[in-house]
Amino acid sequence: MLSKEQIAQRIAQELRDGYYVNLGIGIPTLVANYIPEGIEVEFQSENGILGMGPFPFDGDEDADLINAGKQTITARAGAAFFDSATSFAMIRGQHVQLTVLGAMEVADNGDIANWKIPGRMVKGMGGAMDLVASADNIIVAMMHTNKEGESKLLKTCTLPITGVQCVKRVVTNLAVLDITENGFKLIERAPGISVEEIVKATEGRLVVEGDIPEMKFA
Amino acid sequence: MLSKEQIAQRIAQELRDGYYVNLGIGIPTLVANYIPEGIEVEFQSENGILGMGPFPFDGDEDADLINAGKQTITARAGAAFFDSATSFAMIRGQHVQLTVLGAMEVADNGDIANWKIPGRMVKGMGGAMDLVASADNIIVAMMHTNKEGESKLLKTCTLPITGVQCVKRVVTNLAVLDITENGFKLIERAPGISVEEIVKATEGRLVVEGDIPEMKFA
Amino acid sequence: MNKVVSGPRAALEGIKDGMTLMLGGFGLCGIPENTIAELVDLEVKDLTCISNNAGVDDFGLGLLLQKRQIRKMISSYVGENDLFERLMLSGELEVDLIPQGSLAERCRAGGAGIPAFFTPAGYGTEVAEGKEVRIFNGKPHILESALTADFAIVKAWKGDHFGNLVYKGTARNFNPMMAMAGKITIAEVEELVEPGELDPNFIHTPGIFVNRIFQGEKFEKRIEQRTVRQRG
Amino acid sequence: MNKVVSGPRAALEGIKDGMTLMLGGFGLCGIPENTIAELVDLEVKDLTCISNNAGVDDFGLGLLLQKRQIRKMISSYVGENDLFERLMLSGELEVDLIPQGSLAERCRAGGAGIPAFFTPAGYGTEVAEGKEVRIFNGKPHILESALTADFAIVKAWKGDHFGNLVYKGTARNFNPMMAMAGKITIAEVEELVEPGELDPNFIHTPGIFVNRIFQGEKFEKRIEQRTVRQRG
Repeated sequence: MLSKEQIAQRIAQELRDGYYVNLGIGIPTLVANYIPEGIEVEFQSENGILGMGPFPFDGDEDADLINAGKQTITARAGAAFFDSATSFAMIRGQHVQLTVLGAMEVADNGDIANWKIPGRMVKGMGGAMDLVASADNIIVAMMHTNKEGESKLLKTCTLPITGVQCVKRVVTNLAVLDITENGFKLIERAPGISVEEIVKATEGRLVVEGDIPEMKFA
Repeated sequence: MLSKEQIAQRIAQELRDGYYVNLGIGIPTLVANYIPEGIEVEFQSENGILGMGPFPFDGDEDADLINAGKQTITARAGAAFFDSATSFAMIRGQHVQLTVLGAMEVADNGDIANWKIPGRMVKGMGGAMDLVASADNIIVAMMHTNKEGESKLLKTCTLPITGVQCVKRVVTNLAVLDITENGFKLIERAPGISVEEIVKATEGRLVVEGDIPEMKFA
Repeated sequence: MNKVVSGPRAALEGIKDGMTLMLGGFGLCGIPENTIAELVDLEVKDLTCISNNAGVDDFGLGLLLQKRQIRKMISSYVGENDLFERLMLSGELEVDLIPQGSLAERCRAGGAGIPAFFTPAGYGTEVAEGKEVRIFNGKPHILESALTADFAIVKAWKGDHFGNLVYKGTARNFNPMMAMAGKITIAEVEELVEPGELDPNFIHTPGIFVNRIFQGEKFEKRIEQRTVRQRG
Repeated sequence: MNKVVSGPRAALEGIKDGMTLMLGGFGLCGIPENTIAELVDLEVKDLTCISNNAGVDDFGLGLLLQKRQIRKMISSYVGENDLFERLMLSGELEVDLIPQGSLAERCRAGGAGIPAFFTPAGYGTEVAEGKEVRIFNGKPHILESALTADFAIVKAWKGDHFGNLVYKGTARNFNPMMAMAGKITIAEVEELVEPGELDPNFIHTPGIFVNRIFQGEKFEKRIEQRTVRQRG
């Protein structure tokens, strides 16, 4: 079973040279720590920065320089700041090549729910609805099941959805799965995890064709 | 009969302290030379400057600093440059208090035609359609009649129109007229011009009520 | 064209109960602290506030929530404010949650005289309820309308007496669009500079959008998530 | 993320007859001179060019008109080019004249993923023919659609290898919106600077919108209307 760091590490393998990438809060943020050697990517944060660098050194924090998770950050040489309308012009206009975000539920048609639990949690969608409605390439990073052991990969989302038929790939602590016309398609298993375990943990339609390789980590 | 300079001078009396003003090409440009004492206005040019100053001194021309008429200009202290989308956001969003432009024809319902003579002149509308559709306060500066002596203040525009029911006031070489529900309403006469001369030169409906004062120039 | 006023009290001249305000900022970054403090002192109420976030319990818009001065919030993310969640779930506070990109674009549209536009964001979700849907390039979009406000209140880094503004870092965020969309736009700045000091090539908000400007007395600039790495 | 190419030839790699181009500039101010010269040399034809103006007879887009490389122009004002007027009236050149503000906003919309928006400009005129009309706030508006291009070609003052751009004076005009709306965006700059030299607070076009960048060999920067006053 993958740790959160390993989920991020596996997703980082999807990065390609020259990609502009938007990383959501939580596991997605960790992806920045595993950029493959020899490629250059730029991170966009929807509050208005391109060219996000690492956290500042202790004492160098600047209240005027944060990411969309409200964390203090730094800017790399060649960075640019811009307003929120321009930021979402980048996102809506499909200038961002990869979006990685977390989810509470993903349905086997690519629907995603990650912003609201009616009557209980009302934090708001932030930029998530714009991101999932716009991005060509959306990868969801999440645990395969919730704390009660119930699958988060469903036939139909039970929570209010964030976007329809938009997720392309899901990377969980158990597997890598693509969204296809026939539902989730199993692409890779986490090291030591059997196909049966994945089948059991997946409520939505699941396609398993041929031998399913284990994920490889460098 | 007013000269072009005097038309501009009369229109300048409409300026109020704090106005942002867009001046069209031709007579309207001259309005900048007659700003009344004691008031401050800013000139916007739709190609992307706020705070337009006078022409540069000979030898100081900068190819990167022009107005919408493609003339070399200067920028005043406190000026700002911006892109065309922002420029028309100012115009469309009614942040400009006064627009002065020329016309080929004005109809007595406020329609204006100033961009096209079918089969003959195809220069394009430039920013005129955005300006007339958006501005709250539009003054037209023009000659009362054309070179053939025909009225340019009509019942209905004969040329393709630039905007509908948008002109508020017309200042010509003969008169100041407002657009009302009942057509042109005569407000002032040019010095030495009789009401009869104005009636004769106006094809559209014309309302003349009471004594019509002569224009005053400081 | 001198738009300088003495301070937040003078800047808020004319504000009334029941008005709609836009307030710039993302989280606590780039918020108009001084004017918010003045809104608390003025005790105006029944406000509709358009702001990406709702502050934290004891800072930013949270201060207005504490005093129950806000009737309705139009925001995209309010997760940092516990009081907000309680007031919303109990029905004391009316809330309109909208996608962040749509919020930014709707403010810009309000300032730019564009009454409505199509966006894919929110299609098929609660956000799309009651909104027109239309397909463009094979993809469904929803029609979103412009937002404007009686007062737009923004915070900038520097400004001059014409109202020209520049912002620093990610404190820019929603401020430029909101500055465009206010019937009256107030800018509080860290530093008021002489006309001509700001390079006209690098103005973020041209003064035409700003009606009143003042230099804030002090800026706490609180940090929500202080994340650092160790040296060496 | 090094987007620097050797020159206009390399920047135009992949261009084909019949493509749609956007070209920045207002009059002859801020036009991509070097790339236009290369388009003439490459002899690509049947082009659709989206540009506010069409140059003058012997400069700017006028050079492409002379060689009959343009099939269709989408512009707002073409009054400075006699050849253009002749070609249009004779029917050799297809022309779509649209209001300047709508042109700017349609390019921005194309780059921003907004397929359509409402504007009052052009209502009741030829421009509105065949377009949807809707009343907002008692005022009729028409629905305008986004514009995009196979290549957007812009001219900036300075740029770095990430593609970040800054413009000078009124040479900015349409360049930033067109930079957003190209499938491939080419920037020619007067000065290519090292990453980090441009202040991240004052970037006009963030590099994400730019695919290829080069420093132009020479810029004539012709002036259309030299207006001056005498000293003293």
